[in-house]
Parts: sequence; structure tokens; C-alpha cells
Amino acid sequence: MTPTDAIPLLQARGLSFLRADEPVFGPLDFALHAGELALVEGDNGSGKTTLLRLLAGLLHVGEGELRWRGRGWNRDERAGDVLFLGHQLGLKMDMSPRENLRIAAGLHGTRSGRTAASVLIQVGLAGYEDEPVRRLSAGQKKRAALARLLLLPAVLWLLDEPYANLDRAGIALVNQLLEEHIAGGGAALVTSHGAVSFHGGEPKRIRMHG
Amino acid sequence: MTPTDAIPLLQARGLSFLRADEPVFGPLDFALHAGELALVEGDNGSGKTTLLRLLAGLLHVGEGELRWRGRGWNRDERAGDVLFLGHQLGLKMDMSPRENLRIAAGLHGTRSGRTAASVLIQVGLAGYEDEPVRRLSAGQKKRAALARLLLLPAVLWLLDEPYANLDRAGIALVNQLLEEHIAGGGAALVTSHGAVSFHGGEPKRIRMHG
Amino acid sequence: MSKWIPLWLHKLGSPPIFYRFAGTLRPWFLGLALVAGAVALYGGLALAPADYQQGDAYRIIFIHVPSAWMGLFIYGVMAVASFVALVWRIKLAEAVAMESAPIGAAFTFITLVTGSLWGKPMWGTWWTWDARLTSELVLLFLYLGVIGLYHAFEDRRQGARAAAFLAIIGIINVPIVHFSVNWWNTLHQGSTVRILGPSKISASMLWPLLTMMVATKLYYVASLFGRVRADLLELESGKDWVRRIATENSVPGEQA
Amino acid sequence: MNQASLPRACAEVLRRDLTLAWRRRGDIAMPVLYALIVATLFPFALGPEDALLQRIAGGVVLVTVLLAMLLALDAMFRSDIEDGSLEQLVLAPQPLALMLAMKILAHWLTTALPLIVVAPLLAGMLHLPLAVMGVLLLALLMATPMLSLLGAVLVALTAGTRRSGMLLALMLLPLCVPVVIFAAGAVAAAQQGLPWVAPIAWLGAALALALVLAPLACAAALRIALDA
Amino acid sequence: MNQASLPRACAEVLRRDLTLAWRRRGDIAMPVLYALIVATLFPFALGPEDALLQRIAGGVVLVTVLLAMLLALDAMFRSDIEDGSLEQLVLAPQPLALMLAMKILAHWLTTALPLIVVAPLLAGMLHLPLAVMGVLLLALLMATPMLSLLGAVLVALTAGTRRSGMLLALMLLPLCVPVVIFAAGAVAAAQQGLPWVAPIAWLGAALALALVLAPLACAAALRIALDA
Amino acid sequence: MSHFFAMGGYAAYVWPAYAVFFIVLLADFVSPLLRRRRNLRELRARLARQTARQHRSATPAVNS
Ligand code: HEM
Ligand SMILES: Nc1ncnc2c1ncn2[C@@H]1O[C@H](COP(=O)(O)OP(=O)(O)OP(=O)(O)O)[C@@H](O)[C@H]1O
Ligand SMILES: Nc1ncnc2c1ncn2[C@@H]1O[C@H](COP(=O)(O)OP(=O)(O)OP(=O)(O)O)[C@@H](O)[C@H]1O
Ligand SMILES: [Mg+2]
Ligand SMILES: [Mg+2]
Repeated sequence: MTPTDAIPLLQARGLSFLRADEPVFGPLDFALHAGELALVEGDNGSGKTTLLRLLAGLLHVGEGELRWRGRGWNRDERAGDVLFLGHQLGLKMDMSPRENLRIAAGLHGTRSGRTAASVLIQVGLAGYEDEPVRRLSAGQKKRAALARLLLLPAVLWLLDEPYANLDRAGIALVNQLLEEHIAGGGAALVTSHGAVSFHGGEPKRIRMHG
Repeated sequence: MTPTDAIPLLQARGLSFLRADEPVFGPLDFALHAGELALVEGDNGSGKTTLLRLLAGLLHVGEGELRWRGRGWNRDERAGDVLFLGHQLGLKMDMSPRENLRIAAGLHGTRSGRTAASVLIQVGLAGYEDEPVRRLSAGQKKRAALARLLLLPAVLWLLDEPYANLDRAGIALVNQLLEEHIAGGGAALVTSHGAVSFHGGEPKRIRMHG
Repeated sequence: MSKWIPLWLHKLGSPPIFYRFAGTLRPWFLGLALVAGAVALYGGLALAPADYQQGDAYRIIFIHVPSAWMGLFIYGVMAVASFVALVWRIKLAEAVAMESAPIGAAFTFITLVTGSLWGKPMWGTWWTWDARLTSELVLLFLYLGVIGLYHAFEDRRQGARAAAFLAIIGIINVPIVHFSVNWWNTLHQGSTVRILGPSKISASMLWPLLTMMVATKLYYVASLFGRVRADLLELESGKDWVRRIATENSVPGEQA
Repeated sequence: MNQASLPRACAEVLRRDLTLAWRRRGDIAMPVLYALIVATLFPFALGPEDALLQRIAGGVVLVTVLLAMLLALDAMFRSDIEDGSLEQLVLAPQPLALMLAMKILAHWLTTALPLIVVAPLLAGMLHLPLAVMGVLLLALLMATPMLSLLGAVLVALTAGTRRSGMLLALMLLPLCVPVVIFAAGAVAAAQQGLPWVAPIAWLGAALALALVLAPLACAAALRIALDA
Repeated sequence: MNQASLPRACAEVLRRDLTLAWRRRGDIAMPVLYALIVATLFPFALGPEDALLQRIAGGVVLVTVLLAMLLALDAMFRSDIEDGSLEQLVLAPQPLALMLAMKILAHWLTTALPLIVVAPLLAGMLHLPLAVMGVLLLALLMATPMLSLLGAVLVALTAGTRRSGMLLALMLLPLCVPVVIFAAGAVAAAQQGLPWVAPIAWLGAALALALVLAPLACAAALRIALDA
Repeated sequence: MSHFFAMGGYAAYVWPAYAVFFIVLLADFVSPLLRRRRNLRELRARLARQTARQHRSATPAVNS
């Protein structure tokens, strides 16, 4: 089903990140095609967060090579194609979820047919659209951040523990978002400790240890 | 098995917390005895964190009544009996796990037969004892905070999403800690979204909605 | 807990009752304040003769001095209400304390501005670092600190309690500032030009002054009532009586 | 799919920062109050002698405004770093330097402008002659954007560290010594009735340069600081 | 089970704050450098006239030290609030006022003491007569603990807010006016050859009072500020 | 009358003083009225939002 013959969206060869000249994670080799989901697995401290920040472009490649759509790894090539959701959600606490989405849309553009209002209803924040994010609970904040995934156009999602702090409905929501994204030809790298019950086929796995 | 005839450690009657005069969670009635574990369940934003902060003594009771060992709800009665672990872990980023434990021990005392070193090994931070907490990964930080539970003497544990950010081994660790604590006559209130597989009997459940 | 508080006071402490009580009394206080103010102004600006030394400039006194008194008086009220709020956690006391602060700051500001407008023709300068002037400025800062702290909190009641705490610390500070500033100024020989001693003032100047003083007091009560009413609506927004007011006042066309 | 346009992105960033400042309008007032307070402390510490105060008025107002801006600078990116929205800005498909220029503009509008508005009041309280006031304002209008721009570069450099604003003060003050010298020079010259255009012109030239270079430097510094 | 003893808890808190300060020893140097640089800016802003500088030296040193302390005050509890360790301290079974007194002591040792050490240097740069130096140091030794104590109460009050240090400055000013007046009064009196013991004695009395009351007030303020 | 308004040559000080007095107090008096209106409006909006939330929780809960 996955088009392995096509040029992969993202390809890593012998990738590692060095901190004080020691590799944080061993050399990794993987390729991610459009329409594929990869789970990044590993124990606490195995380097999952580090890998995602590297792929987002926040950290620089230590050793090895990264290619984006078969070409080099530079910012302009990927511009607008990657969305990163880390431990810090990137929400302004003094603004409402709606306003936060509006800013993100101003910077990234929006998917056609999506609006901030519709997307917030979809993530279950109906009634909280105009509440300052500061007043939301941990899980509601997470949902506000997930709304960004729905609204903004991007091919590759990098999600660091998207399930943390969410209740069961929230976890189901993330799975549904991922399935739709993959089905629509997107790709995603997800770190998580919980079991991901993914309907659209078995996800690829990237093991951080060994 | 639970000694329901004895005076409960913690008893709530019609308890609620008011924010801008609106109850955050409905009136709650529950009792917790020594040797009992209670799971606080509810969707995102149902008030679990608020409840735990209230029980820890950080927020004041809005309406209803709380009793501690059958007596009034004041700080001196509970002194040293309650440990709270919230979203913020209370670790100094510039100090090592060992030093952080040392401070906590200075403030609370220690359980007999436990030392910082032994406790850190037990939570799986062997080799990271003297690393500044800043350099630990999300899950390792959580483990450093959990070590406090092992080292300090306390009867009631209040744990807000202790499983978040932990890998499977970490989750098993938390369960083991809870079982030992309960078996030793302690009590615990735990909020969590994940399924808690608890061996020593079915835990009590406190539902936040309805 | 507070059995010794008379029953009627206890009842008044209940927000919906006070809301109605203040609502009916406020127009009366405002009306009286306006009447007294108008009389005082007529007496001060038209009837009273010009001062033999200061000419007509002295007429600023009719607003300057009552404002100065109000600035200090309101601080006292605020501190007392703060104390009550902290000790007994009475919501109404919190509202009174926190809503007094902007009024007190307004009067203090007026004192400063009218004082400097008076100082320019009399002393030849808008501002000097005289003891009384400086302590008035510090008083304004105290007020602003209380207001700032109140608004710095997300939760209004928590902000009110924190700011009430500050107001109480501040009142210890008021006499200290007063005396230390006196002490400060006598070290250097900065002398103040105070031409009008209270004893020298003639009856035709005194009665408008006193009438204006009464007018400002009445105005304070009226303004405070209006502010506390607005505050109670906010603080009690979860309660039924507020919701009833909200839905009663709903404008057609707005979603109610 | 609606492509994001550059003008819209700029407007959105500017609007965001102004909205946030407005939501915390208490904080906008703070530098002003701080300057007022520092200006008040000087007579207390030096004694209320009018001639002495007049002599030092221009310098004290300049230093005071500078210190107030310095304090506010520290917060320029802090909250954005803490909540991760700076990362999001860096990763957005827009020219980072331009986005940062918008942030700097918003910062200047919300901290320096109010200070410039009250500067005459401060100067008046310290008895600065009215004739010099215009020059003081002109000097501030040149000097404060310089400080915002230079400050932004330094704040960006320290973004990755957890240092307090002190480090910033330390790094910025050597840079603003020339600014202070020129600005104070202009005011002093005006106070003595000498020509004061030359120092202001120098300041203007430096400002033009900073306007072009500082956002680029700021963007580069930020990328380095986040990469850890 | 080893019960925690009060002396051990005090020692542990003090030790913790001193260790943290040492780990960031760069930050200890910051107030000092800040004061140095502000003191350096004055000659630039006012012109290098010795008599004028000498006249204002005492006051400028006092104000500078005060501002530097103000900057550092803001950080007294900030990191503890952010990482949740203040909550843990509040919940610990120890008298909170005493624990806070230890934190205040640590803060004074790490910020005020270095400032007092360099004060003679600053004063020397501004040509303060050597004879007055002793009085200046004595005044600082009385005034800085007052500021630490009063500041701690106010910082505790703002603990629940997200405001910058500016609000703190606003709140602190009325409280430190008397302190500045007395301290500056002593220095000025000494400079004019007048007796200077009385203001110092007043400061000492106030300090003794603050030593007892401020930690208690600080604990009460903190409990109010955290309850949200 | 113009004699009255001239205030013995001190008009430039006396009238601004009175103007400040009245403007500041007027602002002080009007601001709570505006605040009250705004609060009631916000409260109505909040009530509307709350009914929206209740709708949401009325739809089948996912949790057991
Ligand atoms: C910015 C300038 C000024 C400020 C801040 C100021 C402040 C005050 C204050 C706080 C009081 C009340 C004192 C008390 O009741 O204990 C007061 C009273 C008074 N002020 Fe001013 N003042 C200023 C300028 C002036 C000027 C220029 C004059 C007249 C030349 C003046 C004349 C008076 C008089 C006559 C009283 C009443 C004195 C009394 O109660 O014994 N003030 N002022
Ligand atoms: N500081 C605050 N101010 C106002 N409202 C708040 C604040 N914190 C939380 N709330 C609101 O109170 C409710 C309960 O929040 P709380 O954090 O207790 O939920 P929770 O059960 O812990 O949720 P989660 O599972 O998402 O962590 C939420 O609806 C939230 O919007
Ligand atoms: N800022 C840092 N400086 C130095 N070392 C760090 C830093 N951040 C993380 N590390 C170390 O790098 C390793 C990988 O950390 P990382 O955060 O990527 O782990 P992770 O797989 O995301 O773990 P978790 O599941 O706990 O979130 C860990 O051993 C950690 O101790
Ligand atoms: Mg991680
Ligand atoms: Mg929670």
C-alpha cells in the first residue's frame, strides 16, 4: 500500500545528534513516504524528543544525512510542509483558542474549507472558543494545540507525545486526526508511550534503542 | 478488606470548589481510609487537578466540608502526612536528583531504611544521580519526582497524572509504588486517563462528572 | 464566627441586599453631592471676596483642600475595609476596599494637579520637592500599587485579598512617610510658602470650603456605591440573582 | 488551501503582540511608573535643591528612560520562549527577520512610546528648562528605537540561557554608552544654547543602519540560541 | 523514620539557595556589574565635572544599589514558583515563615553583600570623600536588609501573578522612601560634618522590627498569593 | 461676567484646576457604569456558551 518506489518524503541515513560530542541516539536509518505513519519508540531518555526537534529544524544534524523529497535538508525546501507539536504547546495563555488559531493561520495559511470555529468544535472545545487558554485544563490546552493540525496545511506532522494529558475521547480524537491525515496523503512521526490503536494499517516503527 | 468502620483518613461531604462563584466540580462525597487507593476519574477539564490541589491545601475549600482523621481541616493536623505531586514536579533544574531529594528529606524527614541513593536506583535513575535535572528527558524528570514518594514519610499521596510521560517500565513502577504504599497502610488519590492495572484489589473510584 | 456583628449589618453584607440598597441610595447621595457642590462653588467662586495677597488664584483652595482631605480619608476607609476583608473574608468588604482605591487615587491626582496649578502663580514653579508635595506623590504611588496588584491577579477575590494586604502594609507606611519626609526636609532648608493659615481664613471663605468637603464626601459614597454594584455583579456572576439581572436587562438583538 | 501572504503574516504578528500588550495593559504602564519612581528617588537621595536638580535633569531623564526600557527588554521574547510560540514562529514558512522586526516594532510601541510621552513630565518635575524639552524628545525618539533594536539582538542571543535580565543589562550598557553620550550631548548643548543638530544627526544615521541590520542579526542569533 | 528537625530544615533551605546561586555565579556578579555600569553612565550623562559628581555621589550610589537590588528581588521566588518547588515548600511540615527567612537571608547574602563590597569602588569613582565612606557602608548595611525583607513581602504578594518586576518597583517605592531618606540623610550629614548617628539608629530600630515581622508577613502573603 | 471669567488674571490656573476636578470625577463616575454594561453583556455571552457546553456533554459520553 505504501508507495516504496516513490521518492520518500523524508529520508535519514546514519542520522545521529551529538551533545558534547556524544551521540544522543544511535545512528538511525529510516524513510518516510507520503501516506505513512511512523511511531518513534523508546524508553524514557532514549532521544525521541531530540529526534523530533532535529527533524523540525530546531536542532542541527550531528552526523549522518537527511533528505527532504530526495533533495537537500534546508529550510526553504521544507517551508510550510512541516508542523511540529512539542511538549510546549506554543499557545499564548492570554489569548483564546480562536485567537491562537488565527495567528497560526496568518503565518501558515489554512487548509481549504477549514475555519477556526469548525476546527475547534471538532477537537471538542465548543464553548471554550473565547476563554483565555490560561483558564483551560491541561487536556483542554492540548486539544487547543491539536486544532492547529486540523487548520494548517502541512504534509509532515511531528508530534511529541500527543496523547499525554488527554482523556479517552481525546486519544480517539488524535487517532482519528492521524488516520485522516495519512489517508489524505500526509505523513506523520509520532512519539508515544501508550498503545496507539491505529485502524489504517500497521504503522512503521522507529526504535530508538538498538 | 478496607476498614470502613474505622475513622476515615480523609472525608469529604458536599465538597466543591468555586471559581468566580461557579462550582468547578459538583458536590463530592467520599471517604478514604488508610490502605485504600482512590482513582479520580473524569474527562479533560472536569476538575481533577483542582480537586487534588484543594486536598493538598493549596486551594481553600469553597463549599462543603473536609475532615482529616475525623477532625477539622487545618494545616497543623495534616503536617507531614500529605505528599502532593502535580503537573509541576517541584525539582530544581540546576541540581541533581540526589540534591533535590536531599532538600526534600531536610524538609520532610525520611522513611527509615531509605536513602536517596537506594531510592534513585529503584526508580531507574541509576547513573543519572548527579546529572542536573535540566539535562534529563521528560520521563526521567518524572522519575526523579517519583523518587520523593519513596523517600519521604507520608500517609496520603496525591498524584496528578503520575503516568504521563512515562514508558511502560515507568508505568509498572508507579503501580508497584502504589501497591507497596497501600499495603503498608498508606492511602493515595490518583488522577489518570490511562487504565490503571492495580493488583491489590479494585481501587475506589471518584467520578468528577455527575 | 461573627455573632457580635449586628443583624442588620450582617444582612447588608449579603451582596444582593447590598446591591439593591446601594442602588436606591446612590441617586440620593449623588443628588445631595451635586447640590452641595453647586452651593459651595457659588459661594467660593462668586460670593467669596478675592484674597488680599493671592488675588483670585486662591479660589483653587475650594477644590484642592477637600480633594487632599479625601485622598487621606479614603485611604483610611480602604485600609479598614481591607482589614475586615482579610480577617472575616467578607466579599462586600473586599469590594469596598478595592473600589475605594481608584476613587482615592482620583482625588489624590486632583490634589497634585490643582496644587501644581496653584503653585505656578504662587511659588513660581509647578513642582518642588517639598515635604507635603512629595508625600502626596508617594500616596498616589501607594494607591497605584494597590490597584496594580489587584488587577495583576487572574482571580479577582484572590487579587482583592493580596491588594488588601498591601493596603494594610501601606497604612503603616502613611505616617512613616509623613514624618520621615518632614524630617528630610528640615535637614535642608527648603521652606514652604503657606500664606493661608487656617486661623486666618475668613468665614466667607470657610463655609464654601466646608460645604465642598461635605459634597466630596457625599460624592465618594455615591461613586463607591456605583462601583461596588458593578463589582458585585462581576464577583457574583455565578449566582442566580445576577443571572436574573443579566437576562432582565438583555437588549433585544443580542443573544440572551 | 489559502496560502499565507507576507503582509498578512506581518500584520498578524504585530497585531498579536499589540493585543497581548493590551490584555496586560497594566504592564504597559509599568515602565512609565518605574521611570517616574526612579525620577522621584533622586530628589530623595540628593536633596530637594532646585538648582542641582535642574543641572542634572536631562541626564537623569535619559538614564531613567534607558533603565526602564532595559527592564522591559528582558520580557521581549521571554514569554514566547516559555510557551513555545517562539519555536512556532521560527518554524513558520515566513522570513524570520521580518517577523522579528514586527515584534520589535510592537515592543517599541508598547514600552518606549509611553515613556517618551511622560518624559516631559519627568523633565518638568526636575525643572528642565522648557526650551530644551524639544531636543530631549528628539533625542529620545532617536535613542529609544536604537535601544529596542540593539536590545532585541542581545535578547535573542541570551534566549537559550536561563540568565536573568542582568546579563542583558551587562551586554547592552556598553552598546548604549555611545547612544547616551550623543543624546546627552545634544541635550546639554541645547541647555547651554549651543548647536545640537550634529549629535542628533549621528544618532539618526546609526538608527537607519540598525533598522536594516538588527532584525537580520536578531534572526540569526535566535536560530543559534534555540539550537541546543 | 527520621523526623525532620527544624535546624536541619533551615540549614537545608539556606544551603539549597546558596548552592543554586553558586551554580549560577554569573548571576551573582550581575547586580554588581549593573551597579558599576549605571554609576559609569552618570558621568557620561552629566558631564565629568568633579564637584558636581562629588555632590551627588552618595545619593547616586544609594539609588544605584537600590535599583540593582530591585532587579534581583524580582527573581527571589520566580524560579521556585515556575518549577513548583515553592508549592512543595509551602506544603512541607515546617514553619513557613522561618523557611522564608532563610530564603531571604540567602538572597541578601548573594545580592546585597556583593553590592556592599563594591560600593566603595562606585563611590570612589564618583569622588565621594574617603571620610564619608564608612558612613555610606554603615547606611548600606542597615538599608539593604530592610529592602530584602520588605521586598520579600511584596514579591510574595505578586507570586500568583505573571507581572514583571515593574509592579514590584511601584509597590516597593513608597516603602523604601523612608529608608532612602534616612540612609541618604546620614551620608549627607557626614559629608557636611554634622552628626549622623541618629538616622542610622532609626534605621537599625526599623531593621530589628522588620526582621521579626517581615518573614511572618511574607508567609501570610504567600499563602494568599498561591491560593487560586 | 467677563470679569468673573478672567479670575483676576489667574484664569489660566483656576479654570484648568476646576476642569481637572470635574473631568476626573466624571470619568470616575462613568467608568463603573460602562463596566457594569460590559459585564452584563459578557455574562450573557457566557450563559450562552454554557448552554453550548451542556449540549456537548449531553451527546453520548465516551467514558464508561
Ligand atoms: C503639587 C502641589 C501641592 C500638593 C501635592 C499639595 C498637597 C496638599 C495636601 C496633601 C494637603 C492636605 C494636608 C492635610 O490636610 O494634612 C494640602 C492642604 C493645603 N494646601 Fe496644598 N498642595 C500643593 C500645592 C499647594 C499650593 C501651591 C498652595 C497655596 C499656595 C497650597 C495650599 C494649601 C492649603 C492652604 C492647604 C490647607 C492647609 C491646612 O489644612 O492646614 N497647596 N495640600
Ligand atoms: N486558573 C484557572 N482559572 C479559571 N479556570 C480554570 C483555571 N484552571 C482550570 N480552570 C477550569 O476549571 C476546570 C477544571 O480544570 P482542571 O485543571 O481541574 O481539570 P482536570 O480535570 O485536571 O483536566 P485535565 O484532565 O485536562 O487535566 C476546567 O474547565 C478549566 O477550564
Ligand atoms: N538539554 C539537554 N542537555 C543535555 N542532555 C539532555 C538535554 N535534554 C535531554 N538530554 C539527554 O538526552 C537524552 C535524550 O533525551 P530526550 O528528551 O530526547 O528523551 P526522550 O526519548 O524524549 O525521553 P522521554 O520519553 O522521557 O520524553 C536523555 O538521556 C537526556 O538525559
Ligand atoms: Mg520526550
Ligand atoms: Mg489536570
